[in-house]
Amino acid sequence: MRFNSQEFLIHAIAKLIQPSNTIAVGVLSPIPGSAALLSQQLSKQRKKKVFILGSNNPKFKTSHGVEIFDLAGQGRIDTFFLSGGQIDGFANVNLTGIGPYPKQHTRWSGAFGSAYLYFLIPQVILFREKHNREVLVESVDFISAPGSSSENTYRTGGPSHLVTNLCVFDFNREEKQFFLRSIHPKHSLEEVLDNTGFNFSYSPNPAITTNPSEAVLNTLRTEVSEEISEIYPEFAKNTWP
Amino acid sequence: MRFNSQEFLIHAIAKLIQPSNTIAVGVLSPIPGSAALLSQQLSKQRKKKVFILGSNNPKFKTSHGVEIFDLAGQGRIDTFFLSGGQIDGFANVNLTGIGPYPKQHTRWSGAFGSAYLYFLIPQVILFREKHNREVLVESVDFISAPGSSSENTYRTGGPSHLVTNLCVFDFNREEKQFFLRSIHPKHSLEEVLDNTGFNFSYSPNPAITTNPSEAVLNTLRTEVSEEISEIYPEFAKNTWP
Amino acid sequence: MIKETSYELAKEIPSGSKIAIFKDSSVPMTLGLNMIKSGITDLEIVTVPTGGLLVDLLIGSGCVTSVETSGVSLGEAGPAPRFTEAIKNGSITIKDSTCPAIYAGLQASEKGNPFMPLRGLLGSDILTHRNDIKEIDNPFSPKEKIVCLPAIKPDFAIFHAPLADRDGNIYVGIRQELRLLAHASANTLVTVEKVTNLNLLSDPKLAPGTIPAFYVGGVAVARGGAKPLNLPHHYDSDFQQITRYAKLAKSEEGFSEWITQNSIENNNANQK
Amino acid sequence: MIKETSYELAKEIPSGSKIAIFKDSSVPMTLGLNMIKSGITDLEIVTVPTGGLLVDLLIGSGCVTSVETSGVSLGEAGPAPRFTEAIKNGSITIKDSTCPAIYAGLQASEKGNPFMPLRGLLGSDILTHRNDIKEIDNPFSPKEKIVCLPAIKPDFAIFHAPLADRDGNIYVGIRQELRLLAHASANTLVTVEKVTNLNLLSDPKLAPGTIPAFYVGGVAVARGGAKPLNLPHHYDSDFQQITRYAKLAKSEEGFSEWITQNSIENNNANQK
Repeated sequence: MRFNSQEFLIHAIAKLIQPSNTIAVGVLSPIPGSAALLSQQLSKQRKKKVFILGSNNPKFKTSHGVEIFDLAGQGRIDTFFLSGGQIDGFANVNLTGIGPYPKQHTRWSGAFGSAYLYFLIPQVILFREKHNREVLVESVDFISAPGSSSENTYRTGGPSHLVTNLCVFDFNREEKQFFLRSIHPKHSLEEVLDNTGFNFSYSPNPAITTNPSEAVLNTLRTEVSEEISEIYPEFAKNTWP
Repeated sequence: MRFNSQEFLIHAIAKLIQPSNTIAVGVLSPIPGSAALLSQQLSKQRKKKVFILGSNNPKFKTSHGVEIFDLAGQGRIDTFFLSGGQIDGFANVNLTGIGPYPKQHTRWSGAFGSAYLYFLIPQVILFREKHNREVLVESVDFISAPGSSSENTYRTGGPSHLVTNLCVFDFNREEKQFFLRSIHPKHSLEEVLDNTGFNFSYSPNPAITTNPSEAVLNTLRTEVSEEISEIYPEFAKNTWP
Repeated sequence: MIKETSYELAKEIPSGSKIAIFKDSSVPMTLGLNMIKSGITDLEIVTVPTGGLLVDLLIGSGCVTSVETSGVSLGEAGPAPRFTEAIKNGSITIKDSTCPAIYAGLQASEKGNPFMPLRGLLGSDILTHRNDIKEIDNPFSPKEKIVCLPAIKPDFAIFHAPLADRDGNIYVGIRQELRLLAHASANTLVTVEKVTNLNLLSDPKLAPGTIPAFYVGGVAVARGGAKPLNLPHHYDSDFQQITRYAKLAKSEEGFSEWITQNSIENNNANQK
Repeated sequence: MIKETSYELAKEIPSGSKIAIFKDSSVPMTLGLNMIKSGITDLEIVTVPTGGLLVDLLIGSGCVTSVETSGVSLGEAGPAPRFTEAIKNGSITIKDSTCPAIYAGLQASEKGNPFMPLRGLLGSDILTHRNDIKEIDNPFSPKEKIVCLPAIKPDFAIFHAPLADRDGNIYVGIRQELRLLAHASANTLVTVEKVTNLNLLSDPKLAPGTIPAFYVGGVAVARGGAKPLNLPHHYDSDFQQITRYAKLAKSEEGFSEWITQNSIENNNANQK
């Protein structure tokens, strides 16, 4: 069965979050959002909870804007997603901008909840489709949220993986380094090395990211596409025209 | 026009709180509650706000149990009332009990909000009908809420007056002492001195507490009695049979 | 999610649990009587922020080891006799507090914060006897001392509400305080007057007064489950009954008499 | 309490005020355009916790001197062009924050607390550039550093809501965040779709979603007052209009064009 790149990435992420019971998804995150919904569909007997910020569906929304942060603080959220204008080899995330602060020549929206949630949600998956040396840098220009913390910082959460259009990395928190978990089909280790601005560890023969099965694709194209289209109609239209 | 002792005390308190814009009344306080309502009736053009804890009338209740404390913290409450199992000459209040703590031989309910509100509401009126040496003591056995604080304590509020069935005291915050403001008609300075366990200052010819006017009594017996009877039906029945 | 009986719900609570109980209009009397029946012991009660009849009943029944409270009384019916007696004879540990401090401790827990600062308390004997409360210099005004209250993290919030739906969403209406209890507690168990097939969160008029099922570990129907206390828009307090309790419970014998008369029978359909 | 026009309401806000604006579903667009029309300047904006179209409009119109925010963007329509430009050329002061820190600052103000502790932030460059945020030793775990956020005390909360009553009570439904804005701010000004003669607090179904008039300094009717943004159960966002803004506002000329086309006319009954 054929599938498109969005479907592939949704499935790749859904596999990573399968063990988790409570998943929160930030704003403007259609692929992580779809992955959370897919993961929920694939484990219906477990009654997984998914919170999607920006959804008006009572099934997915919280009662108060502060609630998602409170839930994270209480330890009730297992998984969250972050992106970054820049992401570096220490899993530091820059959502703020580039250039001398504050008059940065490139300015993005801002840190949103990252400078809190990254500390408190056990599994934070970094997701950025665009895999190149502008995004994946040796060292970010501005740390909106740090990938690791010193011992005197209360930190129950942090980066677990980085997913791009080329590959999946694991993040090793002890060594503060990414490890290449798998390369997507049709891409090569060379391509990943060429396009990554930071050092990472890898085995000489990396695994290949699994393709979605027919059953998964069916679920995606029915239940998931219906649910996500309420929140991201444009995305749903483009992905499942 | 004749009146009863409750009406007299309600009026005495209402006079003290006349300048205040926002008055809060704690639980089990029918006389202060009536005084707040009377004060509101007597200054209708000023749109005085009265909060009465325990009332289910939306006019008088807050939206949340914590709100009255938040409002006090924000500085939005001008006046509040406290009572005490014991009250001493420094305006310390004991709502907790008598005897070695914690196994006190006399145990009252507890401090309720006093250990916070006493610090933050500018005008706190102490009210206790029973004026004797058991209640008005030299020094309380347990400070549920202190009448004054050291310089390193944030304190925008505190005791302003003490009203009993015999008299009205002002509290002088600088000197940390009560001053006899007025004695109720038919009572004497001697009686007050005999029945007070703490030292207070007074003039040799103390003023006499004013009686309620006919207009005031009319307001009390119509609007106020009606409003307070929703909250304290037994009190209203006894006061205005 | 929906249990058959409130006794079944009561049995979800292990002895030794820390329990949050809100002061009024939602007191789970039937559930509490079922907890007594289940033989529960060593409860740590947190009253939010004060306590009354149910707390006195649990103490009198020997279910309680400690109470954190701003005050326990029967309101207009007078002092809480079993509470007072337990303090005098030292059979429970008392953690005296003040209303906003209890709220602040729960709000700290709601945020997952280790503590919450609060004005007040300094110079009171409440603070003297609470070694778990810390004083620090206000970092924004270093000449000022300020109190930091540790987060209060109950194992269970228990309350009675008018309505639940099949999913376990709970309608509490204007009793928004119950939301704080649910957020701050690890688990929330609720008795309700009835269960509706409607989804409460899907109705825009009911959603603002609804606690999502995410926080709720179990629900049981208990008609009249707050009696003899009140449930607004459903029934008023039975002042006579409470006054009768206040008199009887002055002695252990009288208390036992009241408990026997009011204990939960397995086959009492109205209080199941 | 009820003003004749939202322009009159806008004029209640002096230049130099600190203003809290909630992120969505309640953005007072008509009021904001009236503020621009009134020639207001030197506003300190606090976005709760993020900002969008209205913040970009106020910045582009030269009304703003500083923004405390967790992020400003036009959502799916892309970056906020006037915000981005103002940062680059240094015409506004930016106080970068993170969502829960903005909430915590407001919650501190709501409680009348000087600060609120919060996990996170340590080791971020956000903290590096925020000298007003303090680090202390957690008094309950002294080896842990924890951040203390100063209370955020806006002079005004402004928002748009579906309904007010004659007394100035405001129905916000599930937008409970607006309650926090009202509590934390010294004054609250609200535009509404309509005013009802009913008392909102007296209706037990509406009371849980109602902010009491006590917090509200002024109300004006502004039909469609959140457009082109949405008001749930009333109207959806006009994505085309927002996209058009996103494109035009990339240049100052385009921005002026949009403003001219959308400015408030005195005699425009629909937007009065």
